[in-house]
Amino acid sequence: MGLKEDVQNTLGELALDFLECQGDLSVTVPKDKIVEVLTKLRDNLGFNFLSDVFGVDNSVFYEKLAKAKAKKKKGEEDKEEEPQGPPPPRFEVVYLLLSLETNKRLAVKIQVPEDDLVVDSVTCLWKAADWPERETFDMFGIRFKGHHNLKRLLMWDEFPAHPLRKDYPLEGQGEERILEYND
Amino acid sequence: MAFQAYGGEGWLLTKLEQLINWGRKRSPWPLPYGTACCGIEMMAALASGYDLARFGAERPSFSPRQADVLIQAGTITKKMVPIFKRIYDQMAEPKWVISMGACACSGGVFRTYSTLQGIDLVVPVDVYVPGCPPRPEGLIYALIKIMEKIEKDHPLRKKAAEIGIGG
Amino acid sequence: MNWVIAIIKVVFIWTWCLLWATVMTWAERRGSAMIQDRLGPNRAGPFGLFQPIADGIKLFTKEEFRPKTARKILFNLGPILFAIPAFSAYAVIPFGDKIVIGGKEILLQVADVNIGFLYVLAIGALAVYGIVVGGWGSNNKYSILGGLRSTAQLISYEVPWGLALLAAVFVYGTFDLRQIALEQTGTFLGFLPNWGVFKQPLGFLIFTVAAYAEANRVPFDLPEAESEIVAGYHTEYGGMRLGLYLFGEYVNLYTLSALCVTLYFGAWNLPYIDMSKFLGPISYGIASFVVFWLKVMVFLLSFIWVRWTVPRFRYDQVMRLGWKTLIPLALFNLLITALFIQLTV
Amino acid sequence: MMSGFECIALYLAMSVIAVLGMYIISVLLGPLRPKPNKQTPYECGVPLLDPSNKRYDVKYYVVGVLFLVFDLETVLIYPLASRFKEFAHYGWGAFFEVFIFVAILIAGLIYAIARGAIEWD
Amino acid sequence: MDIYFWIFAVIGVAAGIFTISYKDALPCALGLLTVFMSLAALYVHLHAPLVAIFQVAIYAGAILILVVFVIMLLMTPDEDQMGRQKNIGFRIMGFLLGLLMMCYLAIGAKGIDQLVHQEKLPKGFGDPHIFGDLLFRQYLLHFEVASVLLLVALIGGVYLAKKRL
Amino acid sequence: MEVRRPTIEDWDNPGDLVTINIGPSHPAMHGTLRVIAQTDGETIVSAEPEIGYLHRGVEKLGEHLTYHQFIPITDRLNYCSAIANNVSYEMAVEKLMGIKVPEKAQVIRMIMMELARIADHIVCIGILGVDLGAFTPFFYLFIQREEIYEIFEWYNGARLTNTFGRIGGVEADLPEDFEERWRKLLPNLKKAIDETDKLLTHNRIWMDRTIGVTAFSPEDALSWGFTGPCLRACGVKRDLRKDEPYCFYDQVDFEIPVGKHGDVFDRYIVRMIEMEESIKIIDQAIKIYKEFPPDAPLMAKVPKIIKPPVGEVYSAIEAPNGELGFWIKSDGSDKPYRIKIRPPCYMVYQAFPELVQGEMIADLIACLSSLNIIAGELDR
Repeated sequence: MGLKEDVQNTLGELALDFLECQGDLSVTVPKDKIVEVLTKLRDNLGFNFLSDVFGVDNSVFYEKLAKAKAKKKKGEEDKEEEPQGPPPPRFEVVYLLLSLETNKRLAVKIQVPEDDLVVDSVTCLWKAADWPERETFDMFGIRFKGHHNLKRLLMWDEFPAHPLRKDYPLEGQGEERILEYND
Repeated sequence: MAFQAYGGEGWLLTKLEQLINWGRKRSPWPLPYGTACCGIEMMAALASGYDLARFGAERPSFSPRQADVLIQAGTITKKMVPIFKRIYDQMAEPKWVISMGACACSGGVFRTYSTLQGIDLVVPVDVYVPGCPPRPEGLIYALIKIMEKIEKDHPLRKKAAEIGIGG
Repeated sequence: MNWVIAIIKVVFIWTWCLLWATVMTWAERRGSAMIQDRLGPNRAGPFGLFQPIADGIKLFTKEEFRPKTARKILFNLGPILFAIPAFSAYAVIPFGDKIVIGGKEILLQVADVNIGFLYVLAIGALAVYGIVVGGWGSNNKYSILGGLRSTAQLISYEVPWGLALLAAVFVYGTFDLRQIALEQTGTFLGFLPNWGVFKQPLGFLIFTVAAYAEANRVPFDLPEAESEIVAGYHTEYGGMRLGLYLFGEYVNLYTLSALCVTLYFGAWNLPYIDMSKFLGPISYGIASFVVFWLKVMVFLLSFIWVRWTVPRFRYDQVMRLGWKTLIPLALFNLLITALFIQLTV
Repeated sequence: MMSGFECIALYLAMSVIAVLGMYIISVLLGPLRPKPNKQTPYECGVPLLDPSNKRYDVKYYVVGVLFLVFDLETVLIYPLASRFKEFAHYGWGAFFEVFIFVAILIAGLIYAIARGAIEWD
Repeated sequence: MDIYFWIFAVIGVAAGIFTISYKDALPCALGLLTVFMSLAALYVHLHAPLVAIFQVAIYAGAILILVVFVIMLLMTPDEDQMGRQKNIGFRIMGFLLGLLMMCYLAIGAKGIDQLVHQEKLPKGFGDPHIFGDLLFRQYLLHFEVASVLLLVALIGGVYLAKKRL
Repeated sequence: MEVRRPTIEDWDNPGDLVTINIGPSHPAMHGTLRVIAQTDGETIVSAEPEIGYLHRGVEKLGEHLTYHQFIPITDRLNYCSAIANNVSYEMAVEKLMGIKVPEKAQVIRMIMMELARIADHIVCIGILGVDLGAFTPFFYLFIQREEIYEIFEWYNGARLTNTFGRIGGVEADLPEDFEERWRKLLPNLKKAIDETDKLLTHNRIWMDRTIGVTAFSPEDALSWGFTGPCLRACGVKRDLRKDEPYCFYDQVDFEIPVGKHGDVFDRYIVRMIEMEESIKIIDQAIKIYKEFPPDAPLMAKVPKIIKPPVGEVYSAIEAPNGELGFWIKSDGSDKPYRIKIRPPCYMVYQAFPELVQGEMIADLIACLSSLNIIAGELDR
């Protein structure tokens, strides 16, 4: 009885996709059902501890992957993962869950398309989501509906960009914090 | 005419200036502005093993009015710049700045969107201490350098020039 | 002739107080270093003895500016109002018995007045103004908060302080500090030195605690609690204005220690030994002076020792200690003293 | 003969002169380079959030009232205290006088404590 | 030694005028402090050191501190700059009341000059011991009543403040 | 212990509240933290922490550096215990690549991490003392901390930012006289801890200042995502060294101290006991270490250029401050696609408004110091 089956059973069709890597399980769920999913996981599977919430910008990832694949398997036909239809959503929000009883960890992911950057806040389930959500907003521009105090956390309020997006250069675009006075 | 002596190269004046410089040299109260890793090394320098207090740099004063040497230990981010600048501005004259650590000197390894690439972009720096982080000995050496610099100062002559007498 | 002697005494004891206040800053730094396994300042002069001088020169030549938002009159007056009472409180406290030079008896005390005791009390009460005015005049939140805290603390501890001293007056029956000192010769109950501390143990305890609070020393240093309100009421002060505050505090310490020695530790009297019996008039004068000074030193060192040993109180704890513990204790001490005197006479 | 009070006056005058002297010397010696930024109030480096001359807690005021009462009491007993030893010879009158006086104030103190005048939270 | 009188009288009066004329409230309180101190000096000059000390300890050391507290606590930023009451009626009334007070003082002080100009003061004049004697013998009731008064003051103060607490 | 939590509605006239800005350049704010507190007299009505003053873009930087190059950057996260950061990151990469680290290297890591834990707790307790006005323990403890740093320095040349270990193991064996050095340090370290204990723990003022101050319930703590000593002080017995053992923690015998009320005193005590437990762990680890032959391998077989397969892993260890986790997403290239660091004190610090509400200004300082907020890992 693996964790995967438990999660599958609990979530039913809410679990869209599973990814297993070196024993770490992550499950992708629909974006607008995230609060429901997390509530179910917390109440039924005992994932009572929210480790972290953060975003990932996948815009470059799929390109790189496709390139690598194209290089590797020249001519060979892919079964499913051939890019077809609309491109996958740009952003991902990952919720790291932990069960204090069984010490099992689970990553829950939602896909956030660039044209709809609003996600339901999970601060109602865990207060711990407070700052991580703010940071995700700060770094990726993903808005969390229902968050009580959604403003920039790490950068200053007037900062124009979202620095962890892949299209933002490492050395910045020359933003300077406006000095509030002149010497 | 009486001011001539005040502004001139009098023996008394030089001795007085030496006295003032000695006082300033022996009592450089630091304003520890430790933001990151270097702050921990600065604490180590203030603690027993290295004991910055030997040089009179005891009584770290966080009020900029009371401090003489601003020890900037650690990264200054762009978010911090106005605050740091204001703290420096609020320090009473005479004041000196030690830039401790690679981050403070040049931004260090953090060549990123949010890090200021060296505090000398916003405030004048007297002594740079390289290292990531520098050892406490580095800070002590910087303090000694500051002392040497103080010794070369001409406080009374400057004051005289300021109020418009003498040279 | 009298004028000359008076002026010499005034100048001497004034500079003496200031000198020891200065030396105290050195002793505090070196003492703290000793306690903390460090060396402490040792570059300025031998053993860093000139460190206070260097600090003084530095402070004198530091920029004296006033923040724009500060209230001009109050900001400038603050340090002066703090320093003057601190510097002038010593006027009535003796610093030795008497010295006979050329058949002329000179009391080792600036002013021997019959209300000397109350003078110290009254002048001590005035130190509050310097802090309030400085803190309020700086117009800075830390300063105002520090000033308010400090004022509340100082006036709260003035009550137990005054009450403890009152009990001592019950015992000695005079306000004349010299008279009080003279009463502490001989022995008490046959074997103890006839010192105030044995007659007023509780009073001494209350006095000491309140003295720490009056001097703004750890554990009562929260008016300038460095980690909370930066530097308290003197946050905005630099240069000699700050120097006056710092100096004033150390002079206060000297005065408080001297008062404590005079009241509770037999002033210049040594236990069981009457120095005047076997010493010449001049050497007796000097000996009494030295004994008194040494006793004061012990107290000053205890101030340093305590400072580097205990953490500081929180504000409400200070108030609670003052009003709920010290004042009831002091009142109790007063009644017990009165009862004891009533029963013994 | 110089009376004690004249000595005190001399001492006071010395303090006043010395303090003022220190002050003036310091103002004369130090450099003075005021700048707009330097003269802003210190607020940990950030601009003022709200003005500092606001109303502060009324509890400090209560301490002031209590202090006034107790200070007055102390001062009132002082003249009596110096004569207490002599009065004690004549019987218990002086003791009871002090006792009643102090007892009334203890009652006041108990009232103040009970009402939470010096509670800080 | 009338020079003392004149020095402190002038200081006192000047500080008094400063007190009633300056705009900001806290410097006014300091002016009042100066008045108290010069009054104390005058008491010393009148061979009443105990009264002088009481003047400093009670008026300057306790009452004025309360006044300063009240100024600090109750003065909002606007009032700080507002200045004095502009109403002319109050001014006239204040002036009249002041005049009345002066008259009363003048009547009360009628016999004082004889006392001061006595060649020989009574023995032990101004001595704390005499004061204690008087307090114990003649004014015993007043002394005890004072304690009750203080109690009332304390309860009143706590009560008034407690309303806000 | 009743916990008062008055809110802003309890104040009849919010206009009388005084806003006090504490930090960033403030003695108790470690240089980079800032709290805007609304106070009524001495009582805090609300406190709002503002962070980001040391945000150096570490996560963004990680996407532009190779896996090896990122190790020195992890030093600068929690600079009080850099080794724990290094190891945590290395373990995450090793997990991603499926590398098994030689056992001897694991023991060395363990010894070094526990030394780093002691050093970290020393800083925390020393600063807590300084912020509460007790200066002397700081100096006593820092002398011993210097000694620990000497061991680090003598192992790999750096005092603070060690860049300890490599992906797949450690680069060097412990020097021969390591045990000797440790035995020499041990009595002094124990004495310093003991003296701190004597100076503080049963000091009446210290107890008054810390007991019951900013008490926190375990439910709240878990909801806020507390880990490490702050969580254990609340009474939750959770320690990754026991719960998800890594290295040789399942083979050594040590206790996990837990508090009761989650107040400042409990956090202090938990850290004090943890230092002693760390000493115990090091003693046992040295025993395990000695069982290995001197020429036992220290590095697993790791390619020169690390190119982990596509995937994402999360790996966490018990850093001195709590659960320090690295979530790494790889796209198959030599640079990580995304590195997310889960710093322990980030989660702890976000509960700060709730912790200090209704307490006094002095308690705010005590609470902040006891949480051991390290700006480097807080802001990244």
